[in-house]
Amino acid sequence: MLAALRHRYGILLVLAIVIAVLPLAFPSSYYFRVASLVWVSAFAAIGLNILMGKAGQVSLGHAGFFGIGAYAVAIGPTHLGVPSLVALLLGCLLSALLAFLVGRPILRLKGHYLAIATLGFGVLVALVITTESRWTGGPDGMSVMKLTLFGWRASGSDTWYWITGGLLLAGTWIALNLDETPTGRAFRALHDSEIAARVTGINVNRFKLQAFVIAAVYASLAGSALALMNGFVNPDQAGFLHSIELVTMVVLGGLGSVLGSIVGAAVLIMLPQVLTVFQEYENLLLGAIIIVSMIFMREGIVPMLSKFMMGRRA
Amino acid sequence: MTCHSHFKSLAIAAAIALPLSGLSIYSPALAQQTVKIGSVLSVTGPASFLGEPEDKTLRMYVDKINAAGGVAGKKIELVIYDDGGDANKARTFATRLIEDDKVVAMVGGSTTGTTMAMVPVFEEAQVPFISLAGAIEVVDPVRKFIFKTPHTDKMACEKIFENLKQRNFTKIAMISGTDGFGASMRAQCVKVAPTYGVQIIAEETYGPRDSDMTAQLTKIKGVAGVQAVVNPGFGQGPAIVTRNYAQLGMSATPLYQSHGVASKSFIELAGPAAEGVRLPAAALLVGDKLPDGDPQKKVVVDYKQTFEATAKQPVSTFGGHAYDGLYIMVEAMKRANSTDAKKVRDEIEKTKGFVGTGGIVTMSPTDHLGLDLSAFRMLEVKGGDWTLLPPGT
Amino acid sequence: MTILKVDDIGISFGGLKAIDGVGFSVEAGQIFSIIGPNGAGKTTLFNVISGIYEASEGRIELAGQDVTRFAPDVLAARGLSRTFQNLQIFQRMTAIENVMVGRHLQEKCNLFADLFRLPSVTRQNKETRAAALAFLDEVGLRDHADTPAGALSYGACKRLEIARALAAEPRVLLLDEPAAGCNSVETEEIDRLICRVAAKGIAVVLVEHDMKLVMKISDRILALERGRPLIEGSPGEVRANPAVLEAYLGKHGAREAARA
Amino acid sequence: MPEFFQFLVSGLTIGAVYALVALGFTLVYNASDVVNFAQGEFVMLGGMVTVFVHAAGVPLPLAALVAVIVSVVLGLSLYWLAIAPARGASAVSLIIITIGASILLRGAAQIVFDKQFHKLPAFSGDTPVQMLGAAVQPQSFWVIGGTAVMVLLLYVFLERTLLGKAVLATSANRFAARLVGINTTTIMALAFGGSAAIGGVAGILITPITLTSYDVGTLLALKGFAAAMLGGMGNPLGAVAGGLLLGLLEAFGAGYISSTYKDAFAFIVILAVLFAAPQGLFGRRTIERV
Repeated sequence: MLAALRHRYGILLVLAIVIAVLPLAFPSSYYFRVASLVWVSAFAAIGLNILMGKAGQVSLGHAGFFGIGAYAVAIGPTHLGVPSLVALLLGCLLSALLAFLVGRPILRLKGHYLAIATLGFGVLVALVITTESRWTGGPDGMSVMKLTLFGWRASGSDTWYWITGGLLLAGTWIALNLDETPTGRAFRALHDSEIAARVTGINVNRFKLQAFVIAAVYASLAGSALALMNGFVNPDQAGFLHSIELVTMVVLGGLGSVLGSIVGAAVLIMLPQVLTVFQEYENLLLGAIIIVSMIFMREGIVPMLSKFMMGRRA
Repeated sequence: MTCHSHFKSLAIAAAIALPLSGLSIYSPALAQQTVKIGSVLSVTGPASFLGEPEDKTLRMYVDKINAAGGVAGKKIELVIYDDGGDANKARTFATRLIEDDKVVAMVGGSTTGTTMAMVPVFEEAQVPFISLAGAIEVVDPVRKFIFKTPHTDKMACEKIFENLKQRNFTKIAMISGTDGFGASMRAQCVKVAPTYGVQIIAEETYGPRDSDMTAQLTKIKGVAGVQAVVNPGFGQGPAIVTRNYAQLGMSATPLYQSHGVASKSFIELAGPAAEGVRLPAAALLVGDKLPDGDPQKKVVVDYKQTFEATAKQPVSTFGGHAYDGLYIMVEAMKRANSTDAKKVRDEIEKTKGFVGTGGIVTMSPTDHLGLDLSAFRMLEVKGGDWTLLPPGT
Repeated sequence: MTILKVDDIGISFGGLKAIDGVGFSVEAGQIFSIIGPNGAGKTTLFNVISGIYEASEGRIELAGQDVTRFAPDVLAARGLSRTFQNLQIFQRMTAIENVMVGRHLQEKCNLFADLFRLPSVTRQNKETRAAALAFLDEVGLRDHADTPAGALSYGACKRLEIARALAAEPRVLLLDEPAAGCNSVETEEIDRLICRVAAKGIAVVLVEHDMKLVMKISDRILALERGRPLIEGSPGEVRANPAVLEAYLGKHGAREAARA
Repeated sequence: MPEFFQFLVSGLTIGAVYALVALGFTLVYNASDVVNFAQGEFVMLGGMVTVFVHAAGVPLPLAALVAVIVSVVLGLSLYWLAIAPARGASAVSLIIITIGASILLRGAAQIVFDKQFHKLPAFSGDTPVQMLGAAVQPQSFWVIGGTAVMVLLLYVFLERTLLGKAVLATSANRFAARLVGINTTTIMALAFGGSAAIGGVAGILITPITLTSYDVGTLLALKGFAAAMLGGMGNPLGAVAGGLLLGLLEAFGAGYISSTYKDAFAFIVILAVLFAAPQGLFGRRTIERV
């Protein structure tokens, strides 16, 4: 068993078991809803982690792509008569294309300048979504047609639990795949030393762009999934605060750790649900928890825990 | 992969399982003796000035009702969640109310965005939901289990345009907030303007957090022939618009605000600049100035006193909407002598002549709001307070 | 055969000429050293040759083709590889992964194949790993293959950088102070390593402060002073040149050295 | 032409606010490399504390002083309790900590104060001054003038005092600064306290115009950060220029083009500037040393 866990399929297996077994402990379908939210956010966070954790490029505007995915499945079927799944793919394509076009100039920037440029991009996307209300329903958002596959309608919290769980498994698989490949190594190389990566023949701009596009497609897919699951979309999903939330998930869980993104998403989605008992102290506690965990687990929850476990075994 | 991935996996399993199982501690207890009414409000976030008075009102009056013996022989248990103005969160809390708290009814939904996100949940679960959101789309088209108490933004536009017509104004300018409330009302106004022979000759917008609207107002000032300016918006925006309006010396042109600013704090924030501003609002704001014969007088004066004494802040029509929603719900339960969701729904729909803070409500299978234009009063700010505008001026 | 030809190169920062009129050429299999006191512009020269800085004037030829102002990755693809004076290893990767990155140009890199890790990717990965292991062996780090690079000693990191540069199978290898911070045993190892590399026909351009090492292994030496060429010649010629001594030790020191 | 001046004044007033927030960002960034997203919360604190202390019967100037002191204390606490213990954490981790701090401060403010909007009386009355055809609120002069004074004070402090030089030295090279005996920890705490003071003063100056509530900080932090980046992170004059430019862009954008897309112009210009000058308008060009 232990030996099997060294392999990336070991992680996938455990994740699959968790997804499969968790519902046994659910007293009501509200838990399906929360877990599905975790899976969707984790999916987006994993993508962003490829950009931030692997390739070392920050994006404070990633919710923009999330919003594009979400509005694609809203606008496609409603205004253009495109089936949901096709709209979802078109959303991915649009996100990828936009990431490609915007990424070329943006990714030349470094550090905080990259942060503000991506932030600006995200704000622009959210602004367009809020303003063009003829298409998007404006600030109150619009409803989304249910996903229909060969006559079968995807609805109900449990159905979406399995759909998003499957999506998460696929997303995890792909992210883990990258690790031991030339592309994955190029990402990590340019993160550690851009200059050394360049002199070893890595076209740094090309790989940054690839990571940006991958992360954009992940976010777009997650956005589409959430919109289809909720049956509605609104501009908040493309907003600055959602971008920050995604980044926090990645960093809190652990930069560069695929499992970390899942844990980070789980923490940030579930915390507000748990903290409701504290009523008006909710935000105060949320802030305090974020600060304390970043101080004591500065590399993120998962890397810190695994280091702790390794230390104990040694 | 390194060998410690095993622990990573364990950690994630634990991280997910523990808090979730922790949540189930709050599973329903004593469900027989109480009736659970749920609420999801924007107590924090950009719409907190809606959610906060609503939250306070609900708590205040549920205590009162319980002290008086409850409803249908049961005490009310109120479950309130704060969505922070986030529609996605509201949706999750709606599911939680239905699936986990197993509420039999819902009074809440501070904004149109959060309400629309929650509507499918209650429709599907067949639980009656009285929304506190403004936009007309909540009850148009009519959905079986969805009701609302505030006047629609369309009605606000109509009320304003009616007044414009009386003053023979036909050319107006609009400056709207780009938040949900402002954008929705703006759209409704644009739609009904032709019916009243009103022409919108200039249009500007401002963001929900903007702190200076002189640029937009200067542009409107530069347009010839503007006879009045209408400002659909809520929050602090209209107060700043009003102040900038006076600063630019535009006060000679009448300024109309919407029911989105219907609270004394608007006058406080806008200061002397608010003098002469008109707006459509519920009777609540002018309770003590209503003639004694007014059927609403007792209700609004009582509510105002109760709210201001407990909450220590000026009364707003927003809290009033929650009051109306709660009592429409409770009275329906009383009439049904049951807390069965479907029976309660049927009784809500039969609400007739209910005197609330927002007006006199008479619902029907085709009208889940039950208010008409008469529920709105046209007010003007005079001497730092709301005054009732005599009909025909 | 001349493989690298640098012709009258110059670069200035904010009006200050850091390099001015430097030119030399290196043959395949030759060890060509560049010496000079601190601030003479040796590293800057390397940065210009490897494309990190853009030359303001002059011309660089690689295997007979003009490569002036080419980007570093393009130069790498044409067979130019280098190490850094201040370590630039990939800290968060293991030693062998560092060298595998060095094989980047030898690998087929297809995003979609990588995302789904097709069988061809796994196969290639095995090959790359084997090759990388051979290069680690070459620099004596085989036993540390799976050690995180951040945990390696300074000397080991230096050798790891050389292994990574060699993994690209370059025609020209620029080594920036490979022996800095190494003890005499390690220095000797590096000395042998450089000679082995040159013997394979790779042109080695070396910047090094350890004069014993330089004099011992260099075929030709270029001495720089304040960004200008001082003299170019065989180790014997350079050693005998009073201007070099003076540049290194000052006028007084040079007299002392001559007397000694 | 009166329109032009009206837009100009409006832009300068809002721009001065952005400039002050950007200045706070810059001061902290220079001393500690931390991008402090809680900067906007100090502006909120300055306004809210003044409002509530003033409402309790304390004269306005005294209330303002209390507000600045509260801001500074919280700024120092932020450094000692959250930033200093996380020494050595990566830049993103530190940013997340400051985001956590901003959530915490907002959460505390909504409990300690309330969730209503509040205003302060304008310092010199509400009667607009007519200038070149534009109607200007007297408070605008306070905001613009206050910003100028703060910039000047900061300049004198940095250039003319030993402590200020120590701040500059720390920002140039923290390691070297420590070597020459500068207590960099104190310098960083000073920077956090200073930026909190700037934020607090900004909050007091602008509340009569913009009103305040517990959650005004988020947007101000966003705009202030944008302004700091536009000017070039780390350069105080750049921060001021960036802030003013951002304010002017918004005002003229809303006035001459479209109010709906006014926020878009600001960010489009930021993107355009960064594409042309990746270090911002006045940022230092760094040459990569390898």
